[in-house]
Amino acid sequence: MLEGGSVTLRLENVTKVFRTGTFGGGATVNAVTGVTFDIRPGEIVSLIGESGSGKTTVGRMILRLTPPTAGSITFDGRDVSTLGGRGLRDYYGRVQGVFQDPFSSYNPVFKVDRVFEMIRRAYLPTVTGSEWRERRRRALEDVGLEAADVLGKYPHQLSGGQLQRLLISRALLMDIEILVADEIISMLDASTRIDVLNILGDLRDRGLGVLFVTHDLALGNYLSDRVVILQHGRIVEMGPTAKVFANPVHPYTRMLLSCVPQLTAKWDATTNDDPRAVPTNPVLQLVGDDHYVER
Amino acid sequence: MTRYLARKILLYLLTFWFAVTIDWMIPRLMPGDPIDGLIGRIQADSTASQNLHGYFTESFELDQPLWQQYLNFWQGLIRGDLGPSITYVGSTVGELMWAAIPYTLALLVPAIVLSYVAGNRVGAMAARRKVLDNTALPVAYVLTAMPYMWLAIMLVYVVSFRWELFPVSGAYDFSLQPAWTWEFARSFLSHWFLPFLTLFLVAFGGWAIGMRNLIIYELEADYANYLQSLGAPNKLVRKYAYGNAVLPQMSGLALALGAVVGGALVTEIVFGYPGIGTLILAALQNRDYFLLQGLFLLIITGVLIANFIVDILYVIVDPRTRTGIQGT
Amino acid sequence: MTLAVDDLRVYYRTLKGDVKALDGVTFSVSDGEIMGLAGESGCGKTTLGKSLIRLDGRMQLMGGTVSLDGVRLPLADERAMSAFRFKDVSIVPQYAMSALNPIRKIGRMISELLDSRGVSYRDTRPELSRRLALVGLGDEILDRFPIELSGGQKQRVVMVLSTLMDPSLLIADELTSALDVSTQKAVAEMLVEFRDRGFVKSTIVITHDLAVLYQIADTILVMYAGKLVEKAPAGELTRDPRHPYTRLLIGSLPEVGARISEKRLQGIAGRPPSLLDPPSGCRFRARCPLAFAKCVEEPPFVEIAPGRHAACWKAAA
Amino acid sequence: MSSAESRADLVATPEVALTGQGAGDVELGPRGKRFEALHFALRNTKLVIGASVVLAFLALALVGPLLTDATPFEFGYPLGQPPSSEYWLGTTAPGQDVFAQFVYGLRSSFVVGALAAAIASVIGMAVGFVGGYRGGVIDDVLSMLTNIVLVIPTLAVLIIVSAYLSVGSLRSEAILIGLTSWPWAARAIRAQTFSLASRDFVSLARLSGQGTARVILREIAPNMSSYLFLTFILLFGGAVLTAATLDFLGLGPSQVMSLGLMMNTAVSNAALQLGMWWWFVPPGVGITAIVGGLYVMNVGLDEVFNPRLRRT
Repeated sequence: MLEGGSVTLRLENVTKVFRTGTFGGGATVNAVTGVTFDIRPGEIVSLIGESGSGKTTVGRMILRLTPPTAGSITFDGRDVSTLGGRGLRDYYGRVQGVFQDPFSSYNPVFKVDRVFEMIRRAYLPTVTGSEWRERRRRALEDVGLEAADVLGKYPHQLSGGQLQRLLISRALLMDIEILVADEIISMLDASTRIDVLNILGDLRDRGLGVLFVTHDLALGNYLSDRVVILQHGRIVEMGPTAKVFANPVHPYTRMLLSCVPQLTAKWDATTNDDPRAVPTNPVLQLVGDDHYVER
Repeated sequence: MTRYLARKILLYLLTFWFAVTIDWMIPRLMPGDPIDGLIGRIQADSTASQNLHGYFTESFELDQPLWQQYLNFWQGLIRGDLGPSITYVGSTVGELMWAAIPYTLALLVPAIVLSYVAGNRVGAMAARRKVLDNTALPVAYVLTAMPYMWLAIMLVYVVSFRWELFPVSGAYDFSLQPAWTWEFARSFLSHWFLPFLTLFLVAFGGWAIGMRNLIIYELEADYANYLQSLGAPNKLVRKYAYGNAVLPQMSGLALALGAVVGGALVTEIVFGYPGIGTLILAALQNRDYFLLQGLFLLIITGVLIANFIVDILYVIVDPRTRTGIQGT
Repeated sequence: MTLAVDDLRVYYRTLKGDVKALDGVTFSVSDGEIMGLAGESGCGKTTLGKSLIRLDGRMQLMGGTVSLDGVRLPLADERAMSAFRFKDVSIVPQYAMSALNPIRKIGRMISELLDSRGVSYRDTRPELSRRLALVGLGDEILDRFPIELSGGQKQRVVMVLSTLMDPSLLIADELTSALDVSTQKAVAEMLVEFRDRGFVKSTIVITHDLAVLYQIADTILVMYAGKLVEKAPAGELTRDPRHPYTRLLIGSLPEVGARISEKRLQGIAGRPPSLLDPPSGCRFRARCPLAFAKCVEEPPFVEIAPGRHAACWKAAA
Repeated sequence: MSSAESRADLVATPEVALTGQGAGDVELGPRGKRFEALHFALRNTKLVIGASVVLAFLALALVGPLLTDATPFEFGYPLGQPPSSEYWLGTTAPGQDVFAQFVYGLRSSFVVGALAAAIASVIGMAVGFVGGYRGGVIDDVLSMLTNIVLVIPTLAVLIIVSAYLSVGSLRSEAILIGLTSWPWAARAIRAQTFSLASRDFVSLARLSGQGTARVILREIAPNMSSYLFLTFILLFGGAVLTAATLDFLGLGPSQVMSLGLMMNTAVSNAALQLGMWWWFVPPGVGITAIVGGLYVMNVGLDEVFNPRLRRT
């Protein structure tokens, strides 16, 4: 079903400026500036940033829900922003998303099965009844759900964890290569959160590429192969997770790591250098094997 | 803050331009030759209609290209020359309107202000005491549902005819002339009261209902819960709830102006009150198109100015617009 | 002894019957103690926090007593309770970001609140400025409207205001969950400083984040489905949890540094029971790996070691 | 245009509370919500009273004309008779049957009200849905247009337009009213659509290859059905009031009997001086009852759909 390939989702110098006020006359907000990184099937990239860092906007731009102001997002060599009708539909057949609030991701008026029905009409019209049920059962199994427990129910009758798993299985049904998981566990309780993360880990082992958007460094570290740290819409540090967390170089990363509450060690003094200071013309410099820092 | 007002001014200028354009276009939108249509309705005999036709064509300048007509229309407007009146031959539309405005304002301004204040107070109290909620509010529903002209008719019939408490119509005794004398003032007030009461009661109903619901929502707001958790007395919580609820009511006031003005027109007609309403009726009955179009512009301008005044009040009352920062 | 809660029961009236959100809890908090109150959503921790200061909406006191500094709190009596509020027991609410009145300058709101409670704003003003400076806010903040402040600033203003009367019990409800990790640490440490400076005698910190509690709380009380599960000093609870639920809960929290490839953590299967008609006996037994016959009988919340309590037949072992 | 119609913004508050995830709140699914809505609807006094008043007058409008063979404009009845067993609402000064005028007038009020409300709702939904969902320049343009038409007093426009294009039938009067009373509905629906459009299930629908139209009709509209119904009721009430005012000014269709026209003829025939209360009281009672009933129904429904407004 999933096989790692040379396919790459590449973001190059992606920038997003929001205008407030009518006819764009009002103030402008630089949500994302000059973001460049890749996601390949078979790896998990965690995009870490505090609220307002632009991490969700990056996720929405990849999913073509918000148009970038500048820069390009290409998938398998083709620029995503130019895709229309058929092309966009094919893109969504290979790149899908799961959102933060499970209870807002389901139309309260319909049963949860509808999320499956919607994609069946668009992506698997020729699949016969029995084969469809079989594929759906297998997709549910991949996320540890029993069809009988979840199908035919309304969103409020299921737990947040079950709802998020359903959305993942919906994406699996479409044989996708890249999944954008935008803060998918922040609304879940700790005990069910870890199981959802383990599922993402298993899928990565079977060749799925995942962009794991989160504000929680511990979860980002637990799950991802590479990490991208955003501050005010700019990448401040990027590289293999083990390396970056072992010796963080950028002051902002170091400050974040010192503030995360641990269960084993007490908080030490917050690092003194001011994480807010932005260098004059910031550029990402290589400081180690595939380890970049904004200088 | 200035950006907030600048945007509002832009909106009102656009609205004014839009209204003026409608006003200019309507007679020209008429199917067929507008002049024939107009004259046909006046049912004048053939010779009169002949020179009337010339008169209209020339005054509407229909013989000139459209854009020229449009420019002339604006020039006339700026010069304040809205053309002659057919109904009251000899006086211009401007003079007639100038005479009628004070009477309508004398009705409208007190009615709007007092009904707004009273309505909000009663609505706030109704949100608090159940007994009021079950008595005052149903009355408010009935009042706000009542057509202005019908309430006017009932007041005239019951209060003026049957109880003979107030004069039936007009703004002052025929024997008097408008002057700053006590006698005229007393007569004016007694004629003024019933039309004012009509506008006041219907508008009052609307405010009471609106405020009652807004207060209930505000009493559920986070700041209200927080104050109550800190043991603040209900009086303070209600004061804050009222302060916050008044804001949407104020923007509601801007919206309701058009409705109350409409109400004033028909109320004046029932009471024969010499304001803009009576002028409109006369213009309608005599097909006095210049007067009608002039009155239309007057109403639009009046409502726009009133809306702008309410916006300024809103900025004064709501600090958020004053600071100009829409949230961090 | 600052706070003593005895068999407190608070239900929510709903169309389909009573939601037994808080079903008989007994514990105490001594002077100077910061007690963390942890548990997953729907366990009743917020209900407990709210019921100690104000029963709102459809909350109904079904039973149990609460005494503060030896005085019994009239929880059910709204009017009598307001005398205690702010002065003896106070709260930093979950919605602190929107707790300030949007159309009043902050200074004016504080003065009106103090006047309404018969406290002179002029006398309190110097202490207010000192405390604002302590949390990194200048006096000019009193002249600003809430909309002009950042989330972190609003949180700190509410913290200073709620503790201005030096209450003997402060309830801090999800103080840090809405904040960025950098502000979170500053605000959490502020709570400890308020206790050290004697602004508050004892504090209950309500949160789902056990790691934050480990950093600032002296003891941690864990709740599950409206009942108490385990209470112990913070260090002991995190290092050596006795109750199976606590153990599984801590087991599912990844530390910074834990990687899935090295050690795959395990969540807790199933979901908490509905509180409309909760199961008899131990409410965790449906999901508990150690469940056995005796669990049908409700385990009492008893002392299993000096300063440690738990409600599990197997916890004492 | 009635002042109550502009009140609608405030009475039917934009955000219909989809029962949230409060700690003690037991979340109810759509069927559960329907059950709860029905449960409260039947007990909501405001809704029951309002609906019964409106239905009573609707029945009178349907059945009334069958009960009398008199027609509204037909003369030949005794002049100015007070109500009697033979003429239930008496006769007019020039000898017409008031009861016939009243029931036919009621009929035209319901027709104009329903038609105008339908037109205004359709325009309001179109502008509101597109503006709220699309956003960007389209939304700015539509909002600007809505605000412009909103500020202009509808009655002034109606007076000018109907003075020139003499209104011949109920249909054209309803169209006129509908075309000028949609703005506040558009603004309210836009606000509601905007809040729903930001919900994740709308983004998910777009990720499932759904086009804009399908998303609006299948995802957003079903969640607003109760709100749209509230809007329709208020538009209906507003239209009845506006129509009555226009007819009173003599700008409505002159060959069709309407409650406004009744009042107009009563006043111009000095019914007040002659003390013929049975000529001008019924039309006013009719309008006030229909419009008042609709508003009370609306507030009752608002309480059913917004539990917070309910005074439990």
